[in-house]
This record gives sequence, structure tokens and C-alpha cells, in this order.
Amino acid sequence: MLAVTALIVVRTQNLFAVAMLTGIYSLLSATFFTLLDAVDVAFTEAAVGAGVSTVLMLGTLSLVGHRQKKQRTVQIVPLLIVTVTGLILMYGTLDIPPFGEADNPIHLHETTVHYLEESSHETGMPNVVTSVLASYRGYDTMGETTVIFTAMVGVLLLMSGRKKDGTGGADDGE
Amino acid sequence: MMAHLPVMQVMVPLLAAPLCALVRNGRVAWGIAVASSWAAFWIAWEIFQVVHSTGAISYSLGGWSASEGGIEYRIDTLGTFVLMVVTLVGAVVTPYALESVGKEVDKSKQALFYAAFLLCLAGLLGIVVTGDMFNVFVFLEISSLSAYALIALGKDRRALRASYQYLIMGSVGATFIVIGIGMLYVMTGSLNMANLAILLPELSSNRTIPVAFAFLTVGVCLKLALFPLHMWLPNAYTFAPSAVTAFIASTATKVAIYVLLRLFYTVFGSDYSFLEMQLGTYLLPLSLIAIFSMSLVAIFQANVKRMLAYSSLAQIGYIILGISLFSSTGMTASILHLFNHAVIKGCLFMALGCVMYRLNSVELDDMMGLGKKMPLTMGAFLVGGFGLIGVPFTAGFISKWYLIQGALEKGLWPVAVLVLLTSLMAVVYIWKVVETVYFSEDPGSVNSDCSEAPIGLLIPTWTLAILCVYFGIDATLTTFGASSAVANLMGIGS
Amino acid sequence: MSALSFLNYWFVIILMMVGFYVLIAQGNLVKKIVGLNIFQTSVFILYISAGKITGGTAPILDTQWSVYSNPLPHVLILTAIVVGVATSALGLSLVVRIKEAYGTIEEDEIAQMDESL
Amino acid sequence: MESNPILRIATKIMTPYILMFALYVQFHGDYGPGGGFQAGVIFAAAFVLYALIYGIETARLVLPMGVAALCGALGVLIYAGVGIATMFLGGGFLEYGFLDSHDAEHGQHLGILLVELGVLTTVFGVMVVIFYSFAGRGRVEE
Amino acid sequence: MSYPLMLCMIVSIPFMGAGLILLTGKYPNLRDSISFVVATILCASVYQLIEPLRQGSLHEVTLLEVTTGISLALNVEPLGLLFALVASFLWIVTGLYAVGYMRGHHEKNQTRFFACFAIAIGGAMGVSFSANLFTLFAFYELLTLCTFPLVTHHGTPEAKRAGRVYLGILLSTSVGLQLLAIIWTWNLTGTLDFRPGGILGGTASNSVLSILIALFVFGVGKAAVMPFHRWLPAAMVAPTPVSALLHAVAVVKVGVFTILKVAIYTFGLSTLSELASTPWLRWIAAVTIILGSLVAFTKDNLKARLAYSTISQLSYIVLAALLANEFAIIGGGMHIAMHAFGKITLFFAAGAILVAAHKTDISDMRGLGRKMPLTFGAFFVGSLSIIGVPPAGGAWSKWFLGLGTLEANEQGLLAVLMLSSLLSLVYLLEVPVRAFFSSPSGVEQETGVKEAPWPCLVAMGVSSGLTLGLFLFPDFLYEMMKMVFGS
Repeated sequence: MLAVTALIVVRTQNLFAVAMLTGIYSLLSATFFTLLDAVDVAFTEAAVGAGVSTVLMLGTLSLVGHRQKKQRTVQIVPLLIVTVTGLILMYGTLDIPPFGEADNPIHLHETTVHYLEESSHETGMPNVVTSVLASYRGYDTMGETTVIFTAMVGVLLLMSGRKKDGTGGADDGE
Repeated sequence: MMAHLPVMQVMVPLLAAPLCALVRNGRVAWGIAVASSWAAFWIAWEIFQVVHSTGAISYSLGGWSASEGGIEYRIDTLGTFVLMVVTLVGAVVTPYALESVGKEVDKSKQALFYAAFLLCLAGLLGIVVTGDMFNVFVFLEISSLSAYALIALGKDRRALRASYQYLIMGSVGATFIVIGIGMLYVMTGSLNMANLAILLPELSSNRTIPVAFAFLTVGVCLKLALFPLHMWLPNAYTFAPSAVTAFIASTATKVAIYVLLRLFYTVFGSDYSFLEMQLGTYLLPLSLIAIFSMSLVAIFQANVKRMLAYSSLAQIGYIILGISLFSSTGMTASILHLFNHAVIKGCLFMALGCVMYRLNSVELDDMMGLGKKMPLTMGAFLVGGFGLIGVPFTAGFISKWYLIQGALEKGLWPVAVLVLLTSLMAVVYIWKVVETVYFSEDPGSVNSDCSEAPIGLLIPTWTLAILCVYFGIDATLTTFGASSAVANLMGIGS
Repeated sequence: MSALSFLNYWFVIILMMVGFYVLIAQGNLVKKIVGLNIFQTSVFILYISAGKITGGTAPILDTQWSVYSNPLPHVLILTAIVVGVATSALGLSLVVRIKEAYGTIEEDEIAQMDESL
Repeated sequence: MESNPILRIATKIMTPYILMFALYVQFHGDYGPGGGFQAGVIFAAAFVLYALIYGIETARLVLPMGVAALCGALGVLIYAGVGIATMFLGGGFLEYGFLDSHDAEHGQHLGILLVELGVLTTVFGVMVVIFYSFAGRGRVEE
Repeated sequence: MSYPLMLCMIVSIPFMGAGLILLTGKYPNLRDSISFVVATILCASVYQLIEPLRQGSLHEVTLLEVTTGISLALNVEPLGLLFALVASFLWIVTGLYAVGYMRGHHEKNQTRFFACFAIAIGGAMGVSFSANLFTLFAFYELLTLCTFPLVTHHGTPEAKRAGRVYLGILLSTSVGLQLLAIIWTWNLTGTLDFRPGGILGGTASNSVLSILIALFVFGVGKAAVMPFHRWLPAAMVAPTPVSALLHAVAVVKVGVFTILKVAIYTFGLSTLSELASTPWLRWIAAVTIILGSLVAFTKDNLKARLAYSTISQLSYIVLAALLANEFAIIGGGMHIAMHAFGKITLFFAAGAILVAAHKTDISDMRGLGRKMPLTFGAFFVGSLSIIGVPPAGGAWSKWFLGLGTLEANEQGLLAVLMLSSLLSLVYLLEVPVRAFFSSPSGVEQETGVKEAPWPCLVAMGVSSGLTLGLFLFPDFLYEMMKMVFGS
């Protein structure tokens, strides 16, 4: 399903449809996340991918128009880069620990063990994801908040003011 | 309070940023920015002293040690050296920004500009101090996102496109880094650099690790614009506001190089990186091509800012060349050049900012005879230019000296010759400017009524110019910092 | 290790590469951002897959379960998703500005306009 | 859309519930999936819905752009402020245990709640700002 | 005044002079007298160093250490003192001449001109008193850069093109070859100091050192060994005082001086004479001597002819260094002084002709000698010295050089020296012969050509007088050169 959606995204020329499909793609991956026990992630992906991103896309499209120029069918160089990257990645998975085994290194590492065994009495939170997110790796989350804030600053810098002259900076290009 | 210096290093600019956004007044925001960037510089200096007297600092955030799954700060000699570079440039550029940004950025956006600027500073500092792989990514994104926004503020509409290109390339780089981190994590279960360093050697025959290594290296190289992944840089530097170019050119790529060193030496270990992965064999030719081709391209640029952007690419090549030599002299050269180039390029771009301030252009043709009208500005440019060439008694000479030593030590005398040759190419492009500025008569068109740049721009510019000469005459501090960093990284002494 | 255990990863890699292809091959600036999204989302799946333990459950501690999937990848990916959306927001606002400045969002047309300057 | 009474009333009824749901997500994050970020997004969604139905002008009256931006900045300050506070209380940066001098576990709880609040504030503010920016721009162009 | 301070003063006097010149630019008379006074002070100070040097009470002065092993240090040794003495003395003379020339010729940008001139002398002082290769290199490059504005002084496209050639060759040889050689030396020995007996002996194989000496010989572009000689004729677009002092004395002598120093103090004569490449390099110098003379023949422009003559004469000194024996080095060191006095006289005369008669080509100078007898008389004396016949000083240096070739068993090179002297006899004496003995062409008669301004004449008189004097009293020079081997 995911693959099909992704491939349609590549082929579709109507950006409006692309935006919707991307939303669908996000929702699908959210279900996938749920299957993989990552309920928090699924929740976020649904909210962000299907919600925020889609709204953003649509907002953008309403400003820039939703027709895409016809593309040449296949571009060789990017395709080559992509194939090579993909093959390297696949090569990299050859020695990756098997999917779903409980004795994979990441499950045995002391930090994981610590999270699962100590967090309930150290932080008093049953949801380990929350306690890791906000406490053990709270600094990362602060960084994340800062990233969001940075995005706001960026968007404000870019989008506020100067819109009256219609063409934006076109005239001072020379 | 002293114990919390590492965290304050990042927090000061990071907290100052929302304050800037809150005050909404450009001047007040500027005041906050200056105060916090100077404070950051002071903190970096304190840390420098602490690290050099008592060894590397470790700081557990949230009180959770790394083994408890927390995030660790770790500042060693290399880290404090880079902190010094970044905060120094920050502390010099912020005062400069008042006049320069005042002219180049809309008044209504200035407070936000400083917010973004401080975020970028905080992000870069955060990358340097952290000892956690994923945290590197988070702060990398803070600095990158703010950098995209800052670059897009350039007056020319091409700034937008440059910023977009940078965003796409930067995000690809970041995603590659995430993939690499993910693979390391999957293999070891750890995100802490020191912990990874212990766990990884046991997995040396594993096929996933080289792939992770490759993805991390490529991702970081995208960020530091190593040839051939440099396409985003010239436009970004050319069209960004002057203060932004001066800041980003002297810090962002340097921090990326720092990350690279961290990966090669701390995480993977030098034996793995250089002996097993044969990193030197890839990096050496790439850096040579970068140095040579980018110097060549720089010669043919008519826009001085773009010329210097290409020159930056060549200089990044020098730094990578030093790394690829895999010797303590080569590394010392790289780390020295990291600092020296930051000072030199900062000086050059700020001098150009002065020109931009008066002329609204940095095209070579518009700068004829400018040496008489803006003697101080062009004097600083000249000093910086000499530094770039590597004239004795400028900082650039010291780093090239070490670099050539490093090449000769390895018996790579053709490399030494090439480094010297490319210095000559630097002479050519700097001299083009010098000739236009000093030895051409003003045709009396664009710059006929221009005068010297305001003092607020000149003082920061000359600060760096003087530093560029100072560290060329008395390089004991920089060589001490660099060589102790190298000794630490390569496990010699200390 | 069975071939089946790779399939999950390989499938994700293919998705990833589709996104990557869109990102670098498409000339439309909006579509590039879409590509970036797909690319990143697929990387997220890779992380989450690694955290899964067969037979485990979501890492919300409860007395009736004993095996939990690894929470750390979830946390990392939460952060990464947020970073991703921040990037998209900034990227899209750039696209809007580019549209205003150039009147188009096709890369080749923009390049042409820049060169003709 | 602004004239459709059904939508207007539906929105009026829905909005409080969405907000409540958001709060639920925020505070229930300890036990089930959810937390500051998701809550912030839902909060913002409620607002966006309101703006879509009642028009951006009205929405701007309820929550001006400046206030939203302020929220965005405030959240970061709350988050980092908690960190600084723990530092002054004798702990490390973000070491929540020190928020409560008697019971470290309670301190943790409180700390997490506070920082999640910071996240919520920022996310809400930022989402609204971004929405305003995109929507506002289009309106002027038309 | 204490000795270290004195040494620093000597090197910095010209720079201070440059500063004063820039400050007083608005008052030409004051400016030019400052130039003159500073030159006199400099020369007197350098002279003060002779006696302490004889007593052997001087030592190295380290001004600052840039980083471990690289330092800016000064030292006094006989060869350097000799060079400094010549350069500073001739600065006084040239200063006088330049005032007359620049005013007589109504040049623009005179302040910049005199300031750069002073900096150039400062560079020469720095080179002559440098205690290590790094210091030498730094001042060497300073000299290159500060003479560029002098070369392009006229600002014409032609001058700019010449300036590019000038800078291009000098910088690329010095950075590409000389700097490489210096760093290589450091790499082999861990020091850059000039030490009696050399530092490189035994540190590397014969072949490595052979490459290294070649890098030095070609890398010191200022010595104008072919094929890196093109900058010197190009530099002739500069005003004549520049050509006279800088491109006959200061700059070019810095080049050969560097080679002498490297030969004596970096390689050591015994090491050098055993290197495989030394015979080859000797012959390259010899080829430069002959070809330079031959090209000089073909030039009708007087300054161009003198320039090629300089190229040829410089290689005498390069050859001296490469012969690597006591006689040759004494000859080479003396030739620095002898050629300086002789050639500066020739350039002064050429400049005087330009100012007074506006002539640059030899073919136009027929009969001019009757109107400018003093000028052409001085030219004649200068020529004698360059050719190397008594009663001019050049005879002595060529004599010792000849002895040097025999000592090194290179009879072929002695023949080269003879041949070159013959050639220079012809191409130099052609000028006064034409001026005195040919009848002037019709056009010349109408213009009332008279002698050049008096400062030019005085300068010429002093330099030509000294050229003759050095023949009668060469003991001082000989004694100084002997001291090189004394300690």
C-alpha cells in the first residue's frame, strides 16, 4: 500500500492530488507504526503528517497553483544515484540484527534496560516514551521545541511584510 | 555556577533568541544579541581554561548519566578550540550586524533576524558540546533551519533560491546522518559517542558499520560542502546578507568539520576510519580536486563575494587535506586552519559587507579605485587577502606551513607543490581585486560619491584583521590549542 | 537469518529511495518537499522497525505485560518528525516566496531566469 | 463557508471538545500515548478550524498574530526556564528531581508536566503563526 | 644604544621613514628632505656596526617567536653588512637623484612613490640582517609586494601588464619553489637558522639535496636566473630611480644575496660542491650570462639593454655561489658591491638622458655626448666597471671570480666569463661612442638639450667616483669578505 501510494506520488502531475496522497501516505505509515507498537509515534505522525503537513501543503498550493509542468519521463543520473544509495543501504542491512528478536543489541543495551526497569519508580510514569522523551532525553526535546520555534522565526521572517508589492523581490534582482 | 558552564554555553544564546523575538524592537534585540554572544565568548574562554587545566569536561543533562540513558555533554580540547572559534566570530559579527543588518534587512524583521542569528549560534555550539549522536542531529537542524532563514533574507531574489537549494541539500545531508545514526544505534543500542567508541570495535567485521560510516560521512560532507557536494554553497554565500555570510562562512562549515573529526576519531576510532576504511585514499584526491578546481573557478568570478565563496570551498579542501594525511602534523594544520580561516574569511566578508553598505554591490567592475575612497575597508580586505594567500606574518601562513610539513612528512611532495601552486592561484584572485581597487582609476560612475564605511562596521572588521596578523606573528596560543587537541584526539601524550 | 526478516527493511529502503528520487529528480519545488517527506517518513519506519520485539507491546508499563518494544527509537522519531515538519514548513514558505519573486516553481525555469540576468 | 449556519454551530459546539481532548492528551501523556506536542497540534487544529469557519479576521481578533508568536517564544522559555530553575535549586540542567526537595519522583512528575506545557505552548503558537502566515498571504494576493 | 635595539632600529628606520613620508605628503620639500635625512641616518647606523663586527661581539637577536622553531630573528654577519652598507649608501645617492628626476619629469603620486621606495629599502635591510630563512623569506616577499606600485607607477595598461609579469614571476617562483625548499629544509633539519658551515650537510642523500639547491636557485626569482628572468626587463617601465636602485641594486641583489647566503650558511660550501646538480646549475648560470649579454646586444632601448646586462651580471654572482670556494665567494660578494655602483651609475645616466633629452633609444643618442658630457662620462665609467677593466672596481671582483673558476677546475666557465666581458664591452661602450663620436642627426639640433638637473649630476658624480675609488681601495671589501671565512 505504502509503496503504491509513493509511486503514484511520483507519477502524478496534479500537486493537489499529490498533497492529499502524501497525507494518505502519512496515515498509512501511522497505522504501520501502531503495528510496530509505536503508538506515540503513530499519534504524532497522524497529527503531523496527515494534519499539519497536509494543511501546509494545501495552503502553499493555494498560493502557488497546483499544476506541475510535465516532467521528462525518467532521469538517468538521479536514478543512478538513488539505485546506488539503495543498494548500499541494502548491503548495510545484511548484517543488521533480525527483525523483532528480543535479544538484539538495542534491547539489551543498558540504557534500554534502565528505561524499562527504572523509569516507573524514577519518574513515576507508566508511559516510558513520555518519561524518556521529557526526562531522560529531555534535552533533545528541548532542542525539538527550539527547532519548532526556529521554524516559526524562519516562517515569520520569510512571510511577514513586503507582500503588498506583489512581485516580491523580483525588481531588485539585478 | 562554574560547573554549569557547558550548559550555559548553549543556553545563553538559546534563551536570548526567544527574548529577541519577544522584544520586537530591532535595537533592543541587537543589544541582547551582543550581550549574549559576548557572554558566550567569555564562557568559551573559561571552558578553554578549565579543559586545559583539568582535562575534558563531562556534564550529564537532567542528571541522567549516559548509562542511565541520559544525554551527556563532553568537551575536550578539540571541542573547546572549536567553541572558541565559533563564539569569537559570533562576538565579532553581532556588533557588526547593527549597521550592516540595519541597512540590508527590513526594520520590522530585525528583531527576528537576531533571534534566528542567536538560534544559529546556539545550534552550532550545541553540536560542539554534545556527546550524543542524536543530539548532534537535533542541534544541527536548529542551526541549519535558522541558517536557511537567514540566507533567504538577502535582498536579491536569488537569495531565495539559494536558500531553497541549501535547504534541500542540507535536509538530504541531515537525513543521511539520521540513517547513519540509526544504523549505529541498531547495531549497538547506544547513542552516546564514548559508549559507541567502546562497542564498535567488537563489530568491526560487521557489514552494517561501513555503511553507517559511509552515510554519516557523506551526510556531514554535504553540510561542510566538500567537493563534489558543494553546489549549495556559492549561491548561499553570495546572496545572503553580509553579516550572515561572514558568520556562516566562518563557523557553519567549521562545525561540520568538527563533527567529521568527532566521527572519525571519537566514534569510529582513527584505526577504523583511516586504516580499515582507507579514508585517506578517498579524501586526499577529493580535497586536492576541491582545492585546485575551486581556486580555478574563483579566479573567473566577477562578483567578489562569490569569488570568496569559491575560495572558501578551496580552503575547506585544505582542511580536509590535512585530515586525510592522518598524521599529527596534518591534523594540527587542519585544526589551525579551521581557526585561521574563520578569522580570515570573517574579515574578508565583513570588509565586503562594508563595501556592500556603501555601494550596494560587490561586483568587481563597481569597485574600481575604491582603495582611495574606503582606505580602511580595503586595508582590512588586503590584510585578509594576504592571510588567504598565506603571506608570512598572517595567520594563513602558519596553517599552510604546517600543512606542507605534514605533506612532506608523508613524502607526498607533489601535494606540497600543489598546495603552494594553489596559494598562487589565491594570489591571482586576490590580486585581481587589489588591482581593481588600488590601481584602477575610478570611471566615475557607481562609487563616485561613496565614503568610508561607518565606524560600527570598521571596528569589528579590523578586529578580525588584527587578529589575522596577530596570530600570524604570535601563533603560540593557536598552535598550543591545536596541537593539544590533536594530541588528545590521536591519543599522544595527555 | 531468514530472507523474510530482510523483506521488511528492504521494503522500507525501496520506499526511501522513491522519496529520494522525487527529491532529487523532480523539478517542481513543492514536489521536492513531498519527496523529502516520503524520504524522511521511510527512515522513521526503519527506526521503529528496529525497536519492535515480536510479541512485545507498546512501552506503556502495565502489570499484565512483560515484554515491551524498545521506547528509545520512538522518542527519537518523535523528535525527528517534528524536525521534519519544521523543515517542510520553512521549505514551503520559501516556495511561496520563490513563486512570488519568480512567478514559477519549476526549477529549470527559475534557473533560466537567473542566467538571463 | 462563513455563512453556513450548520458549520458555524457545529464548530461552536466542537471547539470546546477539541480543546478538552487536547488537554486530555496533554495530561494523559503519562499513562497513554500523547504529550505536549500532540496536544499542541490538536489545540492549534481547533483554532484553525475556528479560523476556517469564522474567517481569519475573526480568528485574529480572538488571538492576534503577535500573541501567537509570543506563545511560540514563551514555550521555549518555559522549557529552558525549568532547566535553569533546577540548576538554581542545586541540580543539573533539567534535573527535575530537584523541583521537589522531598520527593524526587514527584519532582520528576512536576518537571515533565511543566516542560510538556512548554512544548504545548510553543507548538500551539508556532502552528497558529504558520497557519496565519500562509493563509494571510493568500488572502491579500486575491 | 644597545646592540639589539640598534639592530631593530636599523631595520625599522626605513619603515618609519615611509610613515613620515606619508604624513608629510602635502609638503614636497619637507617630504623629500625627510627621505634624504632618513637615508643618511640609516647609512650612518649601518656603518656603526662594522667595528663591533670586527671584534666579533655581535650575536643573534630574536624579535619574536611565531611558533616553535619559526622566529623573526636578526643577526649581523659580514656578507649581510656589506650588502646593507651598499644599499643604504646608494639610497642616499638615489634619494638625491630621485628628487631631481621625479620633479624634472613631473611624475604623479610622488608621495606613494617615495613611501614605497623607503619600504623597499626596509625590506632589503631585513633581508640582509636576517638570521634565518623564515625572516629572509618574509622580507623578500615584502620587497616583492612593495615594489609593485613602483613598477606600475605610471598606471598605463602597459605598466599594468608589466606589473603582472613582475608580480607573477616573482611570487610564483618564491612561493612555488623557494617556500617549498624552505619548508623542506625545515623538514630535514628542524631549523632554519643560518649557521657557518651550513645545516644541511649529511641530513639527506645527495640527490635530495641536489633537488633542493635547484629549488633555491630557481626559487629565488630575484636572482633572475633563466628562465625566470622575464620580470626584470618588464620592471623597466618603472621610473628610472626605481630601475636604478631597486632593479640594479636592492631587489636583484637581494636575490643573489639570498643565493649566496643559502650556499654558505644553509648548505655549506663543502656540501654544496659535492652535489650532483651543482655543475649543471653552474652551466645554467653560465648560459644566462651569455644569453643575457647576447639579448642586451639586440636591444635598442637603453634601459632594456641595461636590464639584460643586469641579468647577465647577476648570474656571475649565482655562479660564484655555485662554484662554492673561497675565491669565488669573495669575488661574488665583491661583485655585489662593484656591480651595484657601476650599474646604478649607468641607470642614473640613462635617466638623466631621459629627463634632459627625452631619449630612450640608443640609436637616437648620436652626438648627445657633446651636450651632456658629464652624463656620458659617468656612463663610460660605469661601463668600464661592468666590463671589468681597470681602473674601475669591477676588475677586482671578476679577478677573484676567475680565480674561483680555476680553483673549481672549471676552465670552461672562465672562458664564459671572458666572452661575456667581451660582449659587454661592445654593447655598453656603443652608447658613449655613439654619443661622443657620431654626428647628431638633423632633428636633434633644434632642441636645446642641456645637462640634467643638478641633483642628478651630483648623484652620478658620487656613484661614478666611487666606482673608480673601489678600484684603488678594494681592501675594505676584501677584508669584509674574508671575515665570512674568518669565524
